[in-house]
Amino acid sequence: MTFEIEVNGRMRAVTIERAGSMPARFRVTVDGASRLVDAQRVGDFGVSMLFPESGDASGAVQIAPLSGGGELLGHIGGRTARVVVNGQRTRRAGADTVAAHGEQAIAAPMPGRVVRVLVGAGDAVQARQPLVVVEAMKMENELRSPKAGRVKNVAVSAGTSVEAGRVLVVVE
Amino acid sequence: MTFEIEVNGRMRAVTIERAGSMPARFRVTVDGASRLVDAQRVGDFGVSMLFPESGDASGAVQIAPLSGGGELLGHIGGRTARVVVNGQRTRRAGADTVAAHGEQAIAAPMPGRVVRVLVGAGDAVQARQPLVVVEAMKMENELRSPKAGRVKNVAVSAGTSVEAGRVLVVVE
Amino acid sequence: MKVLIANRGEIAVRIIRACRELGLPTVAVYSDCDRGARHVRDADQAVHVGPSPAVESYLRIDRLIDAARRTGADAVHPGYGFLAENAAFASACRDAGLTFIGPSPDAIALMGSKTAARAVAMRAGVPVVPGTDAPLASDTSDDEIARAAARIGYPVIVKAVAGGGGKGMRDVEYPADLRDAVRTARSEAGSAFGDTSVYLERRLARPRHVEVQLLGDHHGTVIPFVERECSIQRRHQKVVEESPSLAVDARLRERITRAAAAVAASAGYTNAGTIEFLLDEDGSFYFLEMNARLQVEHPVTEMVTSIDLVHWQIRIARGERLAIDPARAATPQGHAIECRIYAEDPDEGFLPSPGLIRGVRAASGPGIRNDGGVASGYTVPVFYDSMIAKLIAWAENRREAVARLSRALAEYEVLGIRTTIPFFLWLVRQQEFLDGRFDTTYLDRLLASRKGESFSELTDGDEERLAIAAALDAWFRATAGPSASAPRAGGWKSVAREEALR
Amino acid sequence: MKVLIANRGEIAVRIIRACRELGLPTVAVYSDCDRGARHVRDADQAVHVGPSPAVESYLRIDRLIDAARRTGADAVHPGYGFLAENAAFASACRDAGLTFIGPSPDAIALMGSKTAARAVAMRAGVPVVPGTDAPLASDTSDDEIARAAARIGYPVIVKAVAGGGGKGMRDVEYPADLRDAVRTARSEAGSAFGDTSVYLERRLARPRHVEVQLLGDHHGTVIPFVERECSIQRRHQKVVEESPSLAVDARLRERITRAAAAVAASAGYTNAGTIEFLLDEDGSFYFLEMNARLQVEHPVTEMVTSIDLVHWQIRIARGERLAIDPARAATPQGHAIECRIYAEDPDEGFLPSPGLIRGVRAASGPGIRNDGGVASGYTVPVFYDSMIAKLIAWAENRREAVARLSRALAEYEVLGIRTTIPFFLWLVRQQEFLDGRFDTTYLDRLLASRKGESFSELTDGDEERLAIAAALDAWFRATAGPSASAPRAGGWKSVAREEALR
Repeated sequence: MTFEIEVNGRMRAVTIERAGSMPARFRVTVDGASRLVDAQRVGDFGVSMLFPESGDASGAVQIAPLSGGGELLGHIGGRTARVVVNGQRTRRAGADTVAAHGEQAIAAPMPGRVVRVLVGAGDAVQARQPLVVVEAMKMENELRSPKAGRVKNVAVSAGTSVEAGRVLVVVE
Repeated sequence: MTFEIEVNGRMRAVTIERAGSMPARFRVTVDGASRLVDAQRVGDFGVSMLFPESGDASGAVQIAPLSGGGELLGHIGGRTARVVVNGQRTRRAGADTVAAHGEQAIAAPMPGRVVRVLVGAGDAVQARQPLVVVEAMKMENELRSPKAGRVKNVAVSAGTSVEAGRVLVVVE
Repeated sequence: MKVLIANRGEIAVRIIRACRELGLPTVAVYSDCDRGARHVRDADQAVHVGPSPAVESYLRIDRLIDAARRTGADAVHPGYGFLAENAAFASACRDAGLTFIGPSPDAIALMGSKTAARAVAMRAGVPVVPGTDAPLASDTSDDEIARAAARIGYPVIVKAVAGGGGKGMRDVEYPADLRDAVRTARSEAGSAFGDTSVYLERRLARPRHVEVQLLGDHHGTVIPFVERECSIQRRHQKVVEESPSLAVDARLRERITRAAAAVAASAGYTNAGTIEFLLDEDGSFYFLEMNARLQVEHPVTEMVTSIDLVHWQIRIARGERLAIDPARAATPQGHAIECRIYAEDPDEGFLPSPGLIRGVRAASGPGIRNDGGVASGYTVPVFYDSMIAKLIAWAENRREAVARLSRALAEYEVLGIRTTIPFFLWLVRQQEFLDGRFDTTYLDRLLASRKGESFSELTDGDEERLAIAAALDAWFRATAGPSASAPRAGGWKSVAREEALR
Repeated sequence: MKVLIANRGEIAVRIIRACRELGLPTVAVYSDCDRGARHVRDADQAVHVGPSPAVESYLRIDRLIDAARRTGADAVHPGYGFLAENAAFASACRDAGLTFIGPSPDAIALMGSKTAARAVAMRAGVPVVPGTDAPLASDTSDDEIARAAARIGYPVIVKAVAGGGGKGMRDVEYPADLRDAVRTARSEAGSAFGDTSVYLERRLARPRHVEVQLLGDHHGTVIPFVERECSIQRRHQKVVEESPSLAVDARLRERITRAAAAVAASAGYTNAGTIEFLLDEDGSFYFLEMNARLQVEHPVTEMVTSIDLVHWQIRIARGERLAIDPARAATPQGHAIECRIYAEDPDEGFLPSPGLIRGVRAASGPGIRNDGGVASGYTVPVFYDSMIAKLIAWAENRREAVARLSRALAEYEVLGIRTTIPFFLWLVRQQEFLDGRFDTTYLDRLLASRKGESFSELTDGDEERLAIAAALDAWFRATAGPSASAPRAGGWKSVAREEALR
């Protein structure tokens, strides 16, 4: 079975096959390079891996869906990375400068109140330039542009209360 | 909806009805006595209850299936009690002296090795009298009679390795 | 004594624990969205006090007093935040015959107002940072404010008089930005504290934030504790605290703790409180403000002194005399560091990341304390501060404490939401942090110098492991593999429905 | 230094943590049933060493040495149990060029043999309990054994020469029971330690079990620590340990720690070890045995001295000098108590309760340390000791430590299996325990006096709450109620299959 796995924006083709008759052994091929993996599910979201051909290295990973969007987040040693399996999950706007092409809608990540709108339709913006400030969870949060481009339209004004997912600004 | 709930061997008829239009409010009737309960599921097995008519008392309970047998164990403040819902779960032999009537099979609770058999067929035994010693998890464990009665038969001898659930002795 | 805890989250849980240990029953309060929260489950009683927005629940004095009356509580612990430094609340408790576990209403009014507190410090002979002596009333003209700022000298900071935790606070580098800064600070202060008053203060160049915890009883004894170092701040919000401070030696400790005690004594202060100072590179220190309450970072003091501050808050409120050796309180044993773990995405500018927590494995083991307010199955609501836990590491010295903290952060798992754990793992590897070479501007400067890289510094090998694990995870789900597989969002409900149909 | 941990469970996790804190990479070993265990996940590398039975895996010296060779480990930590006190293993490590993090093979052989250790103690001028001076060889005739027992005087205890943790130990009240007791002790000892040798010892009437932790470096320094009180035992197995002992005052502490250090010094002992004593009501104490390893209960010592024993084990093995103030090691700061949490059903005679853990919320917060080896989703196997975690509470004094322990036990949740938590909650409410009036026979007598009542003392109100909660739980499952509902066993797989079909 082959999966298209995207981690931090980089795509890898990962093929999983059972290795012989041993129950937990897999032959895993990543972009053509093959290795033996001893894998076991641990708990609801954990995968414990051992690499017999790489000095018996141990790798413990959790792959859990993020609340709300259904995005997957991979956890390894306290650090995290977004994971997309077979392109099923839509990428979150603004999170990835490499892959942010075309028209991008900047949506409210949670319910809140628009405190300030920092750009107007037609403005040229840089990647990571703040566009809108939304107050939520008692803090003001800047929403930034995922790419360099031009503001196509601004859908809210200061003082508006917004629900999660509401499109605030579109950058093209 | 009415449930027959057995806790520590005592049966109660518990009726659950929604109370008015409030989402988490229930009218709960236990053996005829009715009370209002504000109830919410928390996590996989937790139930958080508030009792508005009893000084807003808070009760946090976990009702989780025991590994293996499918028995339910209720947890409250670090203490536990066996719970049976609608008689669906078979009672574990030997655990309840009150309800232990009729023929009782004493089974191995886990894989192990029979170290000693302390009774023979036909022996009279007292409730909680040790019948068989099984070594498991590096300790010798005495399996006791669930009731006073007579040993009907002994199905194993010292040295036998047994699987979980294997009947060792029957007391009638 | 039955204690109503007028708060939520980790601090409510921490206070319930203290009450349990002292054999005292507890009453929790909750808003709509906190019905399933841990403090509600852990308390003996729990009273609903209103809708989710804090102004309609946790900030409603009338409802809190009523909750105490209904449940027969005779004492109230305010925690921190919300009404902890609200003199009207302390008064209302007193008027309702409830013991307020904190300072007197007068002391709160005095020290809770940042401007009045500055006057107290000056009277006690403790230097203060240059600033406006009185709050700027809401009708103060822009011109007047501009003149005050010019008098103090730029850069200035606009601060909420009732402030705390970096809320209602704005840096102003240039005169042109002053008006907007005052306006946003007022608006934030209003929604956070219900008070829009602000004042101005000169911003020092590279100060450290060093603070002194105090306890005062009702018999005239005030005991200051070894200092806490809280210079690691993001936008004026503390994110890492430790004790002792590398910048404070025994002599300076003697001077700064004595100054703190003098301010508290001159305010007639009782119960727990903290005097915050700015410490300049030359060793001179300035009174900044007093926090008339228990603080988020109190555990680091507890860990280096082995004194339980919340137990003492309750004992002081019951009229007990402070039976603490002052030398023990002022002498650190080892070193403790705390990280505030937030439900925030550090890689998205620390955007809040509320939602359902699908799994928690808190760090534990030797030298680790975890003060948490959440558990698996709990939902982090969007309405409040997003701190979900505090992780504190203790060891014999700072180097070992950092190593232990690092170990604990790597084993801390929170699934379902984003947290600041990856940020802390990154921070504890920065050379300046390891060397203790930082001031309150350090973290913001460091963050500003970054170019959007993830705090989760993954090697190619790690990325590949994640990719392999994700593929295996998908394979297990597709084949219901070797051991029990887990449901995705939505799966649980369908199982439940399936069961219902049987 | 790369450290292979020749153990499993909580102690393997605890050692991995110490290595992480010291910056050392780790290698775990595992048997078939431990493939998914936490120590395997937490280590940097992990090597399979055989089938589930310990004699085919964790006790296989050849495979452990080979695992170290394969992974480039250059040091071995044996933990406790398994091969920790096996001189042949320590020798094999040395011969393979591996640093054994523990005493020398000679010291293990000397002190690991309970009979040889008694001789060492006598030579050091420390009194021993009357008993056989040499092991009873496996071909010793029943008559000879009976004569030895008669010489010592009944009641006697049959003990495994290689014993520990109550295994291979039998009380004998009457001569008629001696033969069977020797037989079962030998059989248990054989399967637990691979050595069937036993010896006899007089059983004192009402002794306390008090023990002294030691560290010895390779430069001739031996430092004894404040005593541990371990009299709360079930069938010779410690279940609660604390430090300090209420029965030991400063003068007795001085004498007993000096005696312990004398025994260790005369054995040329290095690294961590413990001298166990029986303490009579009159204050006289007798050498019982030496544990030539780290002990389960080492955290209570760590908590009252703030000294990390596992760090020091590693540092000693690296050749460092002990840089510990002896006065600090011997002076308790506050009080610590540990409960060993087992996967056992206390209401069924402590029958093991292995299986899948469906949820864990470990106790935490101020003064609490949790050393665990499991997590949600982990399966407790049937092949080993059933201890899943150690809960340790620290406070200023014993009364507060017990209150805190009680608070922590009540918040500790382990779902899916039975544990001894309800037993401990019951125990910490017994008056003799609260008063500290107990000896090694206390718990067994107390348990024998019970008539099958559950340790979970539930009021009618609690039972009714459980009944209501169970009905609500069933209702939620039937209606897929207000919030996410949970799957029962088997549910997960069907979800996964459903997903696969999409």
